Amino acid sequence: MATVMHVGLNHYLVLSALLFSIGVLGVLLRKNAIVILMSIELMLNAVNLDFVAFSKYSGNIDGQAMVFFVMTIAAAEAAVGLAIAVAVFKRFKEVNISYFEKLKG
Amino acid sequence: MNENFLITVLLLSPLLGFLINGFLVRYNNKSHLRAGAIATAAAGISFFSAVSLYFKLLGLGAEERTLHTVFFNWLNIGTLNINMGFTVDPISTVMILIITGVGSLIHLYSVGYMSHDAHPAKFFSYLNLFLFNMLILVLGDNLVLMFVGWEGVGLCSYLLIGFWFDDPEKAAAGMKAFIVNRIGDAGFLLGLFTIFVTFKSVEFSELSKMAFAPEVGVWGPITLATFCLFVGAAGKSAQIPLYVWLPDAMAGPTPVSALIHAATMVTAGIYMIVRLNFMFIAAPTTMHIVAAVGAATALFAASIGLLQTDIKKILAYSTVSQLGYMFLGVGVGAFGAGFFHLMTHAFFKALMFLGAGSVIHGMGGEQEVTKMGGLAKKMPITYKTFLFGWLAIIGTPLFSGFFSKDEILWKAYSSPLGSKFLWMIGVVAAGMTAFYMTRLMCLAFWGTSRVDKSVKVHESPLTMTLPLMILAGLSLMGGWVGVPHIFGPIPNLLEGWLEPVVHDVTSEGSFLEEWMTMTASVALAGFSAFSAYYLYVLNPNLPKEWAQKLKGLYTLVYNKYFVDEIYGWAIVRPLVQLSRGLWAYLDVRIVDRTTYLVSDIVKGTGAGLRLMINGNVQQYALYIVFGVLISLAFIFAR
Amino acid sequence: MSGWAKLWIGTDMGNGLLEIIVNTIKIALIFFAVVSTVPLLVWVERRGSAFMQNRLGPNRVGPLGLLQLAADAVKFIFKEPFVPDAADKVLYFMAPAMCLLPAMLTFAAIPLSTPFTVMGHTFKMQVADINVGIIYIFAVASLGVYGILAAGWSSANKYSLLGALRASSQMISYEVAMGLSIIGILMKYKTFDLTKMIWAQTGPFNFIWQGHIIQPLSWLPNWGIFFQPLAFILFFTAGFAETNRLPFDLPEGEAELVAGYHTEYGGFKFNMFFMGEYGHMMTSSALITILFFGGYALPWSGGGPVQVQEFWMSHSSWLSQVIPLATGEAASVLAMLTHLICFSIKMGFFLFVYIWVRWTLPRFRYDQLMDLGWKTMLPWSLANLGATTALLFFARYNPL
Amino acid sequence: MTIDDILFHAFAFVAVISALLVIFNKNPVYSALFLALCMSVLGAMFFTLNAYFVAVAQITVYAGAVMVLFVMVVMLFDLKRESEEILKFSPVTTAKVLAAALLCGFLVGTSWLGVTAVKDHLAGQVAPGTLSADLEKPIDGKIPKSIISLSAEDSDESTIKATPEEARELLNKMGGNPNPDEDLTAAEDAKLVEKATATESKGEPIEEFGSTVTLSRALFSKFVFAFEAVSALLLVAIVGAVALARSKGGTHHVG
Repeated sequence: MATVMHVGLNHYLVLSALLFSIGVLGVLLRKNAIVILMSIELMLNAVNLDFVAFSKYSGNIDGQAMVFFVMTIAAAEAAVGLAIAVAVFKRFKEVNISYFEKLKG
Repeated sequence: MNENFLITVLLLSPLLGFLINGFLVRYNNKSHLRAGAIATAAAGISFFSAVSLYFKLLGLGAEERTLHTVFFNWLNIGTLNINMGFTVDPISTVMILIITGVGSLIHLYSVGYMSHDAHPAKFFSYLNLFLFNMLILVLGDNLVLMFVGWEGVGLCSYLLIGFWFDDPEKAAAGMKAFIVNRIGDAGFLLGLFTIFVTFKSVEFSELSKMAFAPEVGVWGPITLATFCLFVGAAGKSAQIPLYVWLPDAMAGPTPVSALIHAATMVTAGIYMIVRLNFMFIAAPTTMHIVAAVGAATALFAASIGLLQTDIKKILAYSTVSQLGYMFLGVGVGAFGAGFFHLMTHAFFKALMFLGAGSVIHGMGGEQEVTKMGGLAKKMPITYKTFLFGWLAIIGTPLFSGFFSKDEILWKAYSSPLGSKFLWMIGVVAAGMTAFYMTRLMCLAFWGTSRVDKSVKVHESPLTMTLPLMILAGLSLMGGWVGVPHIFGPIPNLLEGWLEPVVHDVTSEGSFLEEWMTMTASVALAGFSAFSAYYLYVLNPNLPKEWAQKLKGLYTLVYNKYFVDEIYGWAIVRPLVQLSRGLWAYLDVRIVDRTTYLVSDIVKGTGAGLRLMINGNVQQYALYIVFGVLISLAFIFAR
Repeated sequence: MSGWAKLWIGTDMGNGLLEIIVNTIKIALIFFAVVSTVPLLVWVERRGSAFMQNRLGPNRVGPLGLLQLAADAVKFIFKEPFVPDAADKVLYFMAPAMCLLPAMLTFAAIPLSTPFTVMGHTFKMQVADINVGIIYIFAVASLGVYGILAAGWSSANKYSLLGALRASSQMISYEVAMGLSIIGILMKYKTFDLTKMIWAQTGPFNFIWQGHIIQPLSWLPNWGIFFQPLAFILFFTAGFAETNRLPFDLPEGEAELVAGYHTEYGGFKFNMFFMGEYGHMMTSSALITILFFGGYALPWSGGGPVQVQEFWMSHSSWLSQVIPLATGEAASVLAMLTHLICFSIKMGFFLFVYIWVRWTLPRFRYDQLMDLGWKTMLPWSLANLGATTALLFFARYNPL
Repeated sequence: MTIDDILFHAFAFVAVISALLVIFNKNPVYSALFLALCMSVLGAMFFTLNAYFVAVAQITVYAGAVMVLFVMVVMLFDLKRESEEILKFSPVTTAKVLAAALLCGFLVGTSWLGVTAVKDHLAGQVAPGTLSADLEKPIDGKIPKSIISLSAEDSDESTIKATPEEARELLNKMGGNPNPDEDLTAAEDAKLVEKATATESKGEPIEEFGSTVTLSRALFSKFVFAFEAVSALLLVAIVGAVALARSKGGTHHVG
């Protein structure tokens, strides 16, 4: 019990794995495009946690720098993703992912 | 200035000229003065660097006269290591002086000659590109780099022969030159491969350090390599059986004929053999072949030249014949003599081509000698300079051609690799040369005028006559650097210059024999020249009567022995038919079917897989997850 | 010892129980301090606005109308809780708390005074000493948007939603200008730590030029505003927009949106929004004080207990008799009290300026507001940042 | 059980629950708010991992900006509760859930066992506390070899080699330890080593690990190209988002 409760690197990794898997499940299951985007953000956050934990436990600052880049890219992704969602919403009055199938050539 | 800089300028100046004229000047720009000024300046700068390099070399000791520079490492694959390196040594110095010097004069000449052309910038850019490639060819310190230049000049030759590609005949002449040259280049490449496989090196400096034991027999690697290289040389330098392209190449503008097809490119084969003299010397079989082919070409081409009526064709066959001389020279081991003739020939043949160009220019495009005559008065400068060329080529004593030709003939007579038979052929060819050249003079410049009334004959402008005058001077004096020993204690400068790098076969022969052979050839040449004068000036009707009497022989020679027709019938036609057959059966029935089968399989697979790609993004995400799972499973299963 | 206490003390948990208790007390104190300052501010606002408008304001209940505050509080608490029928109940109830919480959390990082020592224990006048204090405050303040959005959306009222969207886009827009405006001064202080910033502003005006300390105008205090006046103006203006106060109170513009995002709120829930707004105002004033006006430090003076003693001895004749007696712990307590007073005065001034401006300036139009934020303040912030960077570079302020 | 442990478990619990609520809540507004909560909690967790600046940036950027954007969009669209069941039974849904579960199993398994295995593998040479203090944990289950070798190669030699004695010496040199003669316990030793190796490997003994200074040094020297590239990406994203979302004729277009 003591070893399980005593926090080490693996705890962070397991938490990250759980969050990541939840994100994957969200991407697979939800029909709402915006919620799918949120799930992707969740996955990115899980990875961020990994980076920071490794950074701490290896004493190397590079992990934190990576988090920075992940965050920036996530922000850009959210901006563009939401813009697309807005465009789709304007057209179909709903943001169901199945409407994206209609976007062909 | 250090040599790296000079070599860089030497090489890059024409390249820069090419780039400026080729890309910065508009295609339809008709300003021949501007394009010509740029190109001539580029060639002039290059010539200046060449002269500087020559003096730099002169300042060094006889054995150290090699400047080497490496720009960068070009290829490094396995044991093959090729640098972009350039060597300036006595041989290449002479070559770059000829190339840039004669080249500059011809550029200058072209400014006048191309003044009425629609695309002068294109023409001058090609000329500059040719100079650049030719310099790479002669300066490259290894066979591969030489091959780069070799192909580059071939390309420029093609482009310039077909410069007026609106005329299908001229375009076809360009293609012919290109294709025949490819056959030779294949030989060159095979030789290159053989050398690399056998000696693990393609660098001249390394190859020359290897001691080659003379090789007897036919199948030794050196013999094989040198033979293959000679095939390449025969293609580039228009020897039997690959000479057919050169006469057709006269379709190009006359300055091109002078620069590429007389003075420089066609001598690349000779240059290559002289460059690799240490290797050819070790392959006597090849040397015999070289000498035999050279002699045969000299005689054969000269005989065709006897009856030609197109002024440029006469000069073209003359070039082929003179090239044959050079091969005869190098073939009997007289590399220095062959190289000497290369140099003098560059002067007087360039002069004669340019003179012919001047005549054509003055006649408004007329090339048939039968429609000329009596031009001496109308075009005095052209006539006088042409006269120098004529005197040089027929071997008038003290003119440049005399020294070089007689040295070759003497070496053919006396060298251990030569024979009296080869000498005989050479002398006969020399006689024929004197005959047809005199005939040309008679028909074009002497005698009565047969010029059409409508043509206003005029002398050419100064930009054209100035190069003629300079070259005339060179035709007279160019030979004085290689005066043979029998004329007393005058030093043979060229021999001394080339000695460190070129190893001639020592010939045996007495003083008396040398005098006798020389007298014989000069006498024969003189007799032929006089008979030509007799036939075409004094009794202009006699040749026609003789042609009637010997109708069969006349037809045969007039039609160039039907060589082109034989090639067409024996090689080209079967090839075309074979290709047709392969297309109809192999390609359509087997290759196409196979490719269709493959494409059908791919299309079928795609049609099947397309069912997976239905636009449902979440399904795609599921595939990604599956992929990740499979990769993870692999990691764990290991 | 009870089980819980054993758990806390038996582990290597900092200094154990004492720290927990002290922190809890601090949290409670700060919370109540903020909450109880709000009525005071309301009173100041009402009385002040009245005087500005040449009227009297609340003056009947208690002396100077001070007990009016208590009456108001009682009214807020005992009002009937009213919930719109179409509202999203959970969020409707959570929104006021979501608004108040960030205000409190930000104030937790503000250092109010120097630490003091009593009986061998040193206490910081700050709930959380965070070494990235300033950006922590920015981060937490940016969470305040959720409360407003939740309130606006859950009310199921068009005015509310529009007000909420206005408020949140306004806050996000001005956050950018606000954050950028202070980067210049942060570069000057070379820290994110608020306490270190205060210490960097002690003493007379001086700066480093090419490795030399230069004191050209030693009659000025070494405050940030003299180095970055433009940053102060920008930050101060953005502060109005962040707190949604006039002239930037578009989200609750009563002429257009009834009352914005809290249209449907009443009673104590409304009171919590109100407290959140005043909390933001206090944090904002505190930040201005710390960034530009030397924080709790006495002007011209150093920040240590000795300097405080010197200050009192030179400024007060009767205290100069008593002060020398204060040594050790007593001196630190004295310094703490002095600094707390100093801080309160400075912060109070800016709180008053907030109120003053509210009753002086008219409201902006919404597009004017956005133009001001994006097209005026953002470029000026960037220009200020660039100029400061260049200046610090050429001054070789931060040799590497 | 230290306070850090308690904090971790509390945070982890909140994070996982809110993450689950993000995907299983039918109301997108709640999803977004729960995601914001999850991110804030992760940001708080970064504080405990000495990543102060990153923590604050996480809260500012994710919770303060990105998620606000989400919430605003969702509210502006006025998306209602979804009527469709999220976990409707169908073969595809089953496959999706199974795949996600399998992925979760793999990842959790590797995270837990893999790192423990690495630690045990290195236990002979590793000073306590460099990777984790949790060295006594027994291995159960199969150890994937690739992970051991991969991690063993990756682990930086310099972070492993410092012994407690060296670490103490180093810290004394840089004035980190106020009482050099004090007898330290093993746990304190481990902490010292961690601190010393972390700072030593960066070659900057003055700054604390995870401080803004060290992070910005890395960002503006080692990663400066990535930094610039990312800024360019942001610009492109802004332009793209504006171009995508604006209606014809701009925002003030009538009709």
